[in-house]
Amino acid sequence: MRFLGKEISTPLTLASGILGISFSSLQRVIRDGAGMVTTKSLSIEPRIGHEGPVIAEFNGGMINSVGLTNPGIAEGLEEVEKFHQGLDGVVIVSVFGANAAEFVQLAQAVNHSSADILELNLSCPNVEDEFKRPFALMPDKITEIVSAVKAVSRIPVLAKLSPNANDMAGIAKLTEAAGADGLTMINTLGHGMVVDAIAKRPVLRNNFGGISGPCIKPLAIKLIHDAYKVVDIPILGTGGVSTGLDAIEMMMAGASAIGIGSAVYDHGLDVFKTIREEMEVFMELHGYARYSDLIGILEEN
Amino acid sequence: MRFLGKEISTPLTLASGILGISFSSLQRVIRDGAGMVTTKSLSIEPRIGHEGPVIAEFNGGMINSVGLTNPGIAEGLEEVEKFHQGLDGVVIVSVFGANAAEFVQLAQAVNHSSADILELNLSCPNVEDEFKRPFALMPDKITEIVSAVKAVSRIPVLAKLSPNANDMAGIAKLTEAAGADGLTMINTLGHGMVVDAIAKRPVLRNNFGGISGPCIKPLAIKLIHDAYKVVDIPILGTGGVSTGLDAIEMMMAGASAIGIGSAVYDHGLDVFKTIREEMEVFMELHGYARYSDLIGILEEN
Amino acid sequence: MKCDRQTLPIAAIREENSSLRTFTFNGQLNAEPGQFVMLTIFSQGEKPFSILDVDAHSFQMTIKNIGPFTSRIFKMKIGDLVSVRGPYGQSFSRKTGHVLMVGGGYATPPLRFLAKKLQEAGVQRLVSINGARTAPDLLYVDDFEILCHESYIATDDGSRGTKGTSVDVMENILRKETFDQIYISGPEKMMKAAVAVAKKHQLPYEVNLERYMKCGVGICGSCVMDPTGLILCIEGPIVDHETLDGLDDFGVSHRGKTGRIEAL
Amino acid sequence: MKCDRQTLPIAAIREENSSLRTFTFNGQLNAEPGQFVMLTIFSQGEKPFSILDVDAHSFQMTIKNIGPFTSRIFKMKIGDLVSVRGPYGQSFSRKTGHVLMVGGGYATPPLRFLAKKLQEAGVQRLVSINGARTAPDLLYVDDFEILCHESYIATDDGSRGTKGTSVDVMENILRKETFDQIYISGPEKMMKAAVAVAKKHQLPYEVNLERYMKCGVGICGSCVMDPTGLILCIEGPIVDHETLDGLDDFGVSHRGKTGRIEAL
Ligand SMILES: Cc1cc2nc3c(=O)[nH]c(=O)nc-3n(C[C@H](O)[C@H](O)[C@H](O)COP(=O)(O)OP(=O)(O)OC[C@H]3O[C@@H](n4cnc5c(N)ncnc54)[C@H](O)[C@@H]3O)c2cc1C
Ligand SMILES: Cc1cc2nc3c(=O)[nH]c(=O)nc-3n(C[C@H](O)[C@H](O)[C@H](O)COP(=O)(O)OP(=O)(O)OC[C@H]3O[C@@H](n4cnc5c(N)ncnc54)[C@H](O)[C@@H]3O)c2cc1C
Ligand SMILES: Cc1cc2nc3c(=O)[nH]c(=O)nc-3n(C[C@H](O)[C@H](O)[C@H](O)COP(=O)(O)O)c2cc1C
Ligand SMILES: Cc1cc2nc3c(=O)[nH]c(=O)nc-3n(C[C@H](O)[C@H](O)[C@H](O)COP(=O)(O)O)c2cc1C
Ligand code: FES
Ligand code: FES
Repeated sequence: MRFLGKEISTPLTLASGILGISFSSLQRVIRDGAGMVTTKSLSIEPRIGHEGPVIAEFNGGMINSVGLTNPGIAEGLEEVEKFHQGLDGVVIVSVFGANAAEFVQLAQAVNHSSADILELNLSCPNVEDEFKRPFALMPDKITEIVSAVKAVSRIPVLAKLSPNANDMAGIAKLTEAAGADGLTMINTLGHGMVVDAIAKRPVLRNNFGGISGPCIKPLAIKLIHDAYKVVDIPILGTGGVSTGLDAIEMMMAGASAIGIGSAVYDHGLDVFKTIREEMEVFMELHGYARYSDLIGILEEN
Repeated sequence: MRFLGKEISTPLTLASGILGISFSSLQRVIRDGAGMVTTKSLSIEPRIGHEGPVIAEFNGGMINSVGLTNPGIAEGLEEVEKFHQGLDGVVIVSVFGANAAEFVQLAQAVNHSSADILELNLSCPNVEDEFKRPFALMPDKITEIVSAVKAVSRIPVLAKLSPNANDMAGIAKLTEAAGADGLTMINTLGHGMVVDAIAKRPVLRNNFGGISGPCIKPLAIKLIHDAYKVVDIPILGTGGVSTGLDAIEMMMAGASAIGIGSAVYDHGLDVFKTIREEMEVFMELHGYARYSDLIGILEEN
Repeated sequence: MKCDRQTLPIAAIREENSSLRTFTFNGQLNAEPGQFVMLTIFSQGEKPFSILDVDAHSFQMTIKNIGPFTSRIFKMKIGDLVSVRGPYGQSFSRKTGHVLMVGGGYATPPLRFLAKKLQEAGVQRLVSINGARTAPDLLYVDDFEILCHESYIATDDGSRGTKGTSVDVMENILRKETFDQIYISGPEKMMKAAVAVAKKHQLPYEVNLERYMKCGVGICGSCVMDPTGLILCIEGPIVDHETLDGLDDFGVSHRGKTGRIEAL
Repeated sequence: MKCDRQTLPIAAIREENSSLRTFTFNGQLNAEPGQFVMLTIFSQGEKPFSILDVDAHSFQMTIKNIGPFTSRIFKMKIGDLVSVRGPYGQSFSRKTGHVLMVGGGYATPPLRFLAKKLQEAGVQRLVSINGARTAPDLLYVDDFEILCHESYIATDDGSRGTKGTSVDVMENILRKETFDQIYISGPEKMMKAAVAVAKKHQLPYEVNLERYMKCGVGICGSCVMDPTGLILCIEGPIVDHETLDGLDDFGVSHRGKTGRIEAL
């Protein structure tokens, strides 16, 4: 199948922020069965991120407040080069800037790399203290950043959206209008707090974090479907997928490819192979020949 | 302990929409160990609500689209009378109107009943097709409705808020400023869609529903804590509580009483007794003498 | 999970009479007599139906064409997809001494299922009464004949068996013989009459109640009965005589689609 | 769940030397030698520490005062609350033939734990080398003496045992005797030298690696090693000779707090 012009063997994609700091982990995920990999979101300068604990679990998912730890765009893109020296796979480079100018600067740096697709992280809920409300909740910011980046980017651009947006159809439409080649949805849901009742404190050092894992799947699927109905650009569906059936449901709702994040935490890297096999079994049983036959076929009641 | 001036033996409260249509089920929940019970949200006219399926499960919780099925305020208040004929317990009457005038009309009807507390459901995510965006997302509507109701209500008024609000501290403050005597938070998270991949259709007849259950607990706790920090009125914390530890965590985050909804689905009515016992064990072990010793003692890192 | 669903094609349709059809599905349902499922027709709705029978790989329900939902399912063909969740609720107890079953109308499926299970369990004596308006309305006549030591029939018009109701036959039988347990399933008025007879003879009984059901899993409250607050979908639909004694609305009223109390 | 936490008071503090203390917690930890926990000081942070010992109701870690986090824990008193999650990672294999352990600095705790377990498992011959800068820096000297058939000591300044490194002692021993397995735990440069010696003698070995760890559960990527993409927190920290051969950055570089490559 193809996604944004790239040939991929499976729609399964490593989501941003899971392992993706080094070329070696990105290569490994491809070898373990992903069709595409996304880097950790890269900023202009290196970032340490938040102190630990940065993850906590609860019944149905997890919260994280990694806080965009990354080695900076220059060193990050070196990892992408090393990746492509060893392996022929699709790398989505995720970037995060403090404003449109920074996003443009990041996109220009990515132009000079072997990155295949650029993803704009407009929706990290973990740096609000630093950067205020995620851009993905502010229509004018989305338009400004996406159109500025599109004016310079030489590779396709995905805009990563937030589940906290209250009008996803509207946001999706204006993101498409601003020129995005595709949508990644959804980022983690902001915010969750997990409490340690003995210590009378939040578990995370940063007190709260973005919610991910199985529990956000129904939210992701609803939002993806809302967006799918109003845009023509492809959607990289992400949020709570941990089985082949999850992936199929999300594709039926409108996703052209599927991001996998927290499931790596829950099930390890084998999860790509398992999900792939489960998808194949379902498709065989129900007579779907191609992945593309699944996309958007959901009918509302 | 006391909540809005009412003496209650436990902070555990039946949340609105679970069983609470008839006096007999409300009485039963009190007998099964709840300190307060909330009626299903009552509207001026009877409502059939949505066709089934109205509930679906997923890993971490459930979605529902009951759609405010209720016998109307007149018959609903008759049930409250019957309740009080047989039993001395605190009944919170939840009401739902299409606008401020209807809320006022409902509050006036409730004035003539034996209801103990009035709860304004400003946040049902299941009737957006009919009533548009939940009022709880619109600051001016909250102010309008709450202050109009407060001008007529003879009993304390709780405003029930939505987790979809992007600035809970702001919303909580203005709800208090409008005169609310307390906050109920949170209602279900809008919206989730659960897909039947074989049928290629959403499971719910109404396609999507509000999300509840264990998976919304971290969201509820975060929002309750945000609100607790800025208001002085008590909070009826609701969302994903199914164990004594859950209830304690939520009280530490700032809740004065605890609503229980989906846990009744997961564990049956025994859940009130179980949670109560679990709370007692924890409090004994960690030296908390009174429920009130727990409220808001969470310290941020 | 309580709401796990099976989405299945209709595997077979059998016409029982002009208004009743039995639908077979190839799927596993670990159900007991008296339990029910919630059946979804996509884009239409979801309704409760008793289970007529299960085997290792299939299950059946008998449905009466009575309104919008059921008439829609009568339009469906073999191969059409529906979705089913359950089984839900409490089943009949399984007494294996001297047992009498009193059934009427489209509520006989659970009794036929029970008869099969009681035979498997080695029931000592099993007597059934099968009532209906007219002969063509009778269900499973042959099955009851095979499964029971004695099987009686009653029709209002006398077109088959005794002319009269199944309760009339019940009174006759109880004059001659006594039982350890009576199982009653039929229209509520008929069950009310049967209960009065059983009470007179001081025999233990169980009835199969119906109330408006929306969730089937004890959360929406629409099936709750007064004044005990019995949650019929999870604590019924089969109710024993002690529980029934506490229900003031048995034979009197039920709650409609909005939760309003309506006379029966 | 992978991140289940135990929030516990410090039950005991033992001063090992001027910069190392052993902390005891009363809690259950089903851990093996070489595994580690993530320890949280509230409002401060969370860091990985190897497990020194466990019994049915308690566990211990030995911690070196080296920076902001560890100096904070050195200020804590008995009864102060911390939180612990784990155990995480892979443990040492448990060979029970002729075994040599080569340890240095604050990385000896896992070897002491291993020695105990190997004795319990009936190891045939167990020889330990315990190295440090000076005599006061040596850890668990008595324990190794009791647990091993032979235990050697090396200090850089010769203040106790052989003057030199534990690798010098290792070379001497291997000239006289051979082993089925070598377990190495110490500063990376020391381990690199020990590995070279083991390789020369063609003996199998396992090493205990350290990399910057943030999540401890294989999701954040900060501990990943090149070029194989080994996820040290879940697939290490104990690594066997075949896995180690694939790691170009062993003894050369590691990734810092931002993920940047830094020379060791
Ligand atoms: C536990 C239980 C077991 C049942 N078993 C069977 C069965 O084996 N075969 C069968 O044909 N019918 C059975 N029913 C009744 C069946 O659910 C109704 O006939 C069906 O819902 C009618 O729907 P409709 O839209 O066709 O008709 P409508 O016009 O909507 O209603 C016709 C009648 O069915 C009743 N009804 C409607 N909706 C419901 C509902 N959601 N729950 C309960 N009653 C409802 C109404 O009160 C009315 O009396 C059972 C009901 C219950 C509660
Ligand atoms: C698997 C494993 C087991 C360990 N076992 C022990 C032990 O038993 N006893 C002990 O004293 N120390 C142990 N450490 C090292 C311990 O984690 C660091 O000493 C501690 O994190 C230092 O924190 P600091 O803030 O005091 O010092 P800093 O000034 O932050 O750092 C001092 C040194 O510790 C390293 N370090 C800092 N943070 C981390 C981190 N998150 N992960 C890994 N290394 C870090 C730095 O690279 C630096 O070399 C272990 C580390 C790992 C990875
Ligand atoms: C530990 C962790 C770190 C993440 N870091 C990033 C990030 O740097 N950039 C980003 O766009 N999304 C980040 N995400 C969000 C994921 O890419 C993904 O959108 C989200 O977790 C939902 O998918 P999931 O339920 O499969 O995890 C992170 C998620 C997790 C769990
Ligand atoms: C089936 C169902 C019906 C509900 N109906 C109502 C309602 O009528 N009015 C209302 O204010 N909240 C309603 N709610 C929301 C609950 O009162 C509660 O706020 C929410 O479910 C979160 O709590 P929980 O996780 O304990 O269920 C309903 C929830 C469920 C699951
Ligand atoms: S049908 Fe919903 S409680 Fe029984
Ligand atoms: S510490 Fe996060 S992946 Fe190893």
